[in-house]
Amino acid sequence: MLSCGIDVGSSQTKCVILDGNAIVQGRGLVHSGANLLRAARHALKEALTEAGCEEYDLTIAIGTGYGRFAIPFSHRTATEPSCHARGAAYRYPGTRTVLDAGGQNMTAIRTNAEGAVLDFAMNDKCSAGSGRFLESLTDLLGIPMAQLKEMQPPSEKPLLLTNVCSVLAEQEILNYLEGGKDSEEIVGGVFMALARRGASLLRRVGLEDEITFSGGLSHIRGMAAALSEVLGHSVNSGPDGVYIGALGAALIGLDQVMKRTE
Amino acid sequence: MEDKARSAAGLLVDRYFRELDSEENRDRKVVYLFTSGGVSELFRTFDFRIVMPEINAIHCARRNLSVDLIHAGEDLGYSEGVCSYVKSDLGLMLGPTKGCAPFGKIPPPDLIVITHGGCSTYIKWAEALSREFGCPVRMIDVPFVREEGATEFDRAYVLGQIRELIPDCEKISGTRFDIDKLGEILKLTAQTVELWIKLLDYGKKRPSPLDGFFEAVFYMSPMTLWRGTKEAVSYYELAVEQMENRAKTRFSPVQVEKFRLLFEGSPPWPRFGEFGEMFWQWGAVAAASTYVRLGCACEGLEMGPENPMEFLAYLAGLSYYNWSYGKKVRFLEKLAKEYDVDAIIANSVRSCRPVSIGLLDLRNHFAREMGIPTLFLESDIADPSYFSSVQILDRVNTFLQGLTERKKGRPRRQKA
Amino acid sequence: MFTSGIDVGSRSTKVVILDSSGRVVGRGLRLTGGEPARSAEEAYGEALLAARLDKGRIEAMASTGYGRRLVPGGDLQFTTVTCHSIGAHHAFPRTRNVLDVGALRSAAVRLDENGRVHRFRLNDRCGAGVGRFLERVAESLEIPIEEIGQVALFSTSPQPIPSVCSVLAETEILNHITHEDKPADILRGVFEALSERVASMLKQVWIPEGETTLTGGVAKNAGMVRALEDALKTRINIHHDSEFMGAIGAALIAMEYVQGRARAESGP
Amino acid sequence: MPISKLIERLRARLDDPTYPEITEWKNAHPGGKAIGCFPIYAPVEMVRAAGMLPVLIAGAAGGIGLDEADGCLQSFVCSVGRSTLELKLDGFLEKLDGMMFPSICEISRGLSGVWARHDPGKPVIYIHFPQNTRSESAKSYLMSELNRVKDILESIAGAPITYDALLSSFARYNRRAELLARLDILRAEHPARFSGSQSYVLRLAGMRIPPEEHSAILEEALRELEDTPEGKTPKLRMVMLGAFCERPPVLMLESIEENGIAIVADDVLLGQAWWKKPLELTGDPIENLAGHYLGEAVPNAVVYRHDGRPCDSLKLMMEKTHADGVLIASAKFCHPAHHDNSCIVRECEKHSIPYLRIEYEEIEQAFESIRLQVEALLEARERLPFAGTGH
Repeated sequence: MLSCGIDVGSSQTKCVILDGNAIVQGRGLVHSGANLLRAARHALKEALTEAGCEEYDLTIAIGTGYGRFAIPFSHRTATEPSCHARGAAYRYPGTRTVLDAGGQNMTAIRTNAEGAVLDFAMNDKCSAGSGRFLESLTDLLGIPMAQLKEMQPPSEKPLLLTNVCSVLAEQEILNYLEGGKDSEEIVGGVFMALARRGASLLRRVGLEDEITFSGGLSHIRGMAAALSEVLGHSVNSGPDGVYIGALGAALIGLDQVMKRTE
Repeated sequence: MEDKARSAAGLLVDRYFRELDSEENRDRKVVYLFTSGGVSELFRTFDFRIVMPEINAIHCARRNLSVDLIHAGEDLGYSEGVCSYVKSDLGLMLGPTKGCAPFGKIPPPDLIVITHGGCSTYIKWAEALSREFGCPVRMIDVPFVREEGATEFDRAYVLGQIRELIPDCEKISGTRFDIDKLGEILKLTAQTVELWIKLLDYGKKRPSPLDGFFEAVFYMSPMTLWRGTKEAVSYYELAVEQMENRAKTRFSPVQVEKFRLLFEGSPPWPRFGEFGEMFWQWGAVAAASTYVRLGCACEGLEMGPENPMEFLAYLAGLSYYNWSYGKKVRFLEKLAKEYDVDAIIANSVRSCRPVSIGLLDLRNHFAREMGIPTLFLESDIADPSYFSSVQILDRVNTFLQGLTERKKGRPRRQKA
Repeated sequence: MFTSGIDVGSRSTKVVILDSSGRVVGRGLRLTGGEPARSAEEAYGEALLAARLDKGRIEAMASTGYGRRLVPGGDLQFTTVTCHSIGAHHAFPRTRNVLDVGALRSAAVRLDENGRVHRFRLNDRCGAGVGRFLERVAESLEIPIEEIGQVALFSTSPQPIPSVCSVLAETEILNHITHEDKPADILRGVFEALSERVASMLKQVWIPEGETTLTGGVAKNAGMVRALEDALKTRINIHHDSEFMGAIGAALIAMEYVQGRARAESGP
Repeated sequence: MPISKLIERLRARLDDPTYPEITEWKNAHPGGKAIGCFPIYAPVEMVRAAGMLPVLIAGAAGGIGLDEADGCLQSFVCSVGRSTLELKLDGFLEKLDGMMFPSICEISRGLSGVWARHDPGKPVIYIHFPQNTRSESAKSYLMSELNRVKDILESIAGAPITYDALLSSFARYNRRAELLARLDILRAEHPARFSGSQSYVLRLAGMRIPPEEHSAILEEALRELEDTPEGKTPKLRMVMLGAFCERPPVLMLESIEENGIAIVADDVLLGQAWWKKPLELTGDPIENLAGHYLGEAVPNAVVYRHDGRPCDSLKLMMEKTHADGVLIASAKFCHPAHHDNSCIVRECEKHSIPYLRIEYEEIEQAFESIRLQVEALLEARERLPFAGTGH
């Protein structure tokens, strides 16, 4: 028996396939682009190949993310916070608080051992798009994403970015560029700014140990480092953080099947 | 089931706008009055035609006229940050339309009365109108209501100002002040308020026969426009009767009532229907809301119309948006308890500071300290460009799915 | 006599070389990226090559754009507002309204009878980043930026994009994509929304008599131009060098500077 | 020390969010209490008369990020509102023994309510200044408000506020007002000797210290300025309007002035120049204060004026200072300013007064777009000869 979770995000589409014992069998990650259906299919295909099975082997498929309604082959959809809570609580069982930082939204979620959403807070309307912002930062500064992922938050006093609006933040950054600040400093400042924003969201739902960092930004090392620095507290994060939403969806899928069989 | 109360309210609104500029009323003087803390009764006594600039803005927004009017307002030099009610009303009155709205022509003012109840933008708004129409401006400054409530000094100050208005009203309207007439009008107001509260109280029933926000705002119009008239009284008698029938048949506007909500904040008028659908499709009904009580029925009347002037001053002080954060929170706690709600929706509107300041603290207070799930949303009262359907829908769905899970006997929330 | 103008924009760096008749004899274009100075150097080299000139022949150089101070060897530095106005007025002498729509910043300028800057406005907070926004839209629709303008012309039922905020507009676009709306209709919707914003900025300085000229990279975007003309209810001048207008303006200033110097030396 | 040195010295500690001045004052005055005052005008005279230190709390001016405050106040709230709350949430204001909010706008009113939630146990004083300034009942109402505030202040200070104390406090503030006025005249006459940004720093220095100490600094400045040489004459003399509440960053004024514009007058820190004429030093001080507020407060955007002409102050300033143009500088999301600006713009258009409309935020640290506009304005005025030749 196989459960599949597909997380169609604004910039990336993720897929995770679990077996009956909730062991990961296959994963897929592709750029979402303009055709979300295609993206979902590609991500699914990747995952299926890795799992060494076919689409008809799937017992259930759960869709989540912005594009969740665009997936014809999903049996049911679940919202991001539910999936991230569930996924995080499974991946890091101690998890009580989750920060999901994706392309469009940052969401802080308070959860329990079962991975149920107890409370959540999303970013202010005007501070949407932080993930996309990092993307556009790369071509504003002319440094590739790969390099950005390796960069670290500044050790000493970071550059202070005051704008929460990513459009205005770009102008602010240009001002700094003109002022002769180098890319390192600016990227560091951006990491810190985003981390501080995430931290204040987390405090809104109430910080509770352990804290897990999930979503597209979580596998940017500098971001994770910045977040734990701002919180003055360790944060669960890893390269697989980007899959946590899809993982949660797949787990919710398992729950469904279990209920049915009961 | 057809909503008689709503269509009747609609007719009263149409009649109000029709009579504003009808032939037989042309010789009656016109006063522009701001709603919050506005004491229309005083001006009814002098038989003024009463124009409420906010109501103009609301009806433009409900009819999706605001976008162009707001642009017209911005062409007058008002910047993007300025309240969209102001921009669309000034756009309507001073822009190319020159006061001609599809729902009726707004006559120019002979007198403008600022009621400074919770919003200083009224002052600027009134100044702009008076600059254009060159008519006198008077003010009723209603002190901000602190948590411990209005003081005797606050009331004395308001009372004094109302007294001072009378000579001006007499001069402009050419009618002598008749306190008995005022008394009669205020009796009707008191009745109207009592009926209105009775109507809203039906929200306490399970299932709630009315939606205390998405339906009640429409039942609210006569309260605002016809306060102090027989029309208002008989309207609310009809409305209460309808609710009684609904209650008998255990009717719910959402067929099956799954969640009971409490709404705080103003309606996003241009997309109000769409907004309501987002909740109704989940079987979520607004058992209560603060917006529909903001006029003068916040907590019910603690005083009768026996002393007309004092009663008038008292009414002016009842504007919900002129309340301090603490007083609002206590009131919401009361409503949440009495109406036994599952969750609170706090809708912040960009244009309006009195509505929006403190809503995030309010969210944190209820969600964390009180353990009542609370959703914070952002939109605007008149500018549709600040209503991001996708974002709001996503948040509402996420929130209500969370409520569903909790209702399914999922582990109860632990205190933070 | 040759002069050169360098426009270091947030997105791209443009260089032109003019001959004494004010004719463009060389152009250079580079993405600005993180090192404006280098991009400018390269674009300048490209322009010299195109003009078959060596540095020595350039008598004066003026710079504009956000990075105007970062350019080595710029004798003169002027704002985009001034340079685009001069460029636009040079290209279309009857211009009274100039609209410069850049990647991050846009400006609306009213010129007086003599083509001097009379009043101007910069985009407000939520109207910022028009050019950038279009790039992102093109990217998310997977249509080359050069083509989105043409594509939009085929729209039959434009999709409304109500949001003033380009970030939130992106989510709305995403939503249209999910509902598989035609790219042409989405783009048309985007252009209409953007024109509304830009137009309301221009209206603050607008003078009906006299022509309106659009400068900046966006001018090459047929769909956007069409939408703007609808929003402003007027024809808009588009020059084939619209993208280089700032640089041309700068080069013209440099030329005046040289001539002024010459007059001063020859004495009264 | 030379004026430039003095300014440098003052500027160094201007925006220290830890408010060392309060600690120093409290050390010097054991048992002394400090009361925070939100802009624009709160009855500081009364606070001082109670032997306490009134501190103008007008945000953090770029020193800190607004992450905590952004969790409480929406992004459409002005920076001064958000960064003032941020100071509280970051624990910088623990030294305060109370906080006063005047009824200037919705933000101030709203904050007065939210504040208590974040600072339980400490007194939060909201004071309602009558907007209906010509109502017969306004004066008695304001007196009742002032007396109410007086009682609270007395209970914080643990001592009564005597009439004599009030009157001598008035005298101190009158003195400072007089010195500020002299500096204003000097600046208007010799902007090349004493710049707008310098004058601004001198005034900022008064935010956290008692008026008498501030006066001492101002006197020193006046002495220094006597024999300070003239700098180079400005290209354009402008008055700056609309910045009456939120502090424009000093750097902003400097980057405007370094382009050759002289800011010969402005309405920043309006609270310090709140009175048109000195406070009466005889009679019932409470009555004096109330009467003065209703009759002698300078025209401004947050006190309703029945002659209702926001441009009065503009004309006044321009005549007094022979300015060539107006710098309409309002804080982002400052409603009162935005409303009045639209009138000021119309006024400028009508009399074809050159003007620039800029928006700033206290927390901003880079001013490219403002510099851009200033430079563009100057370029336009320098009438580049080739413009119009059209080739």
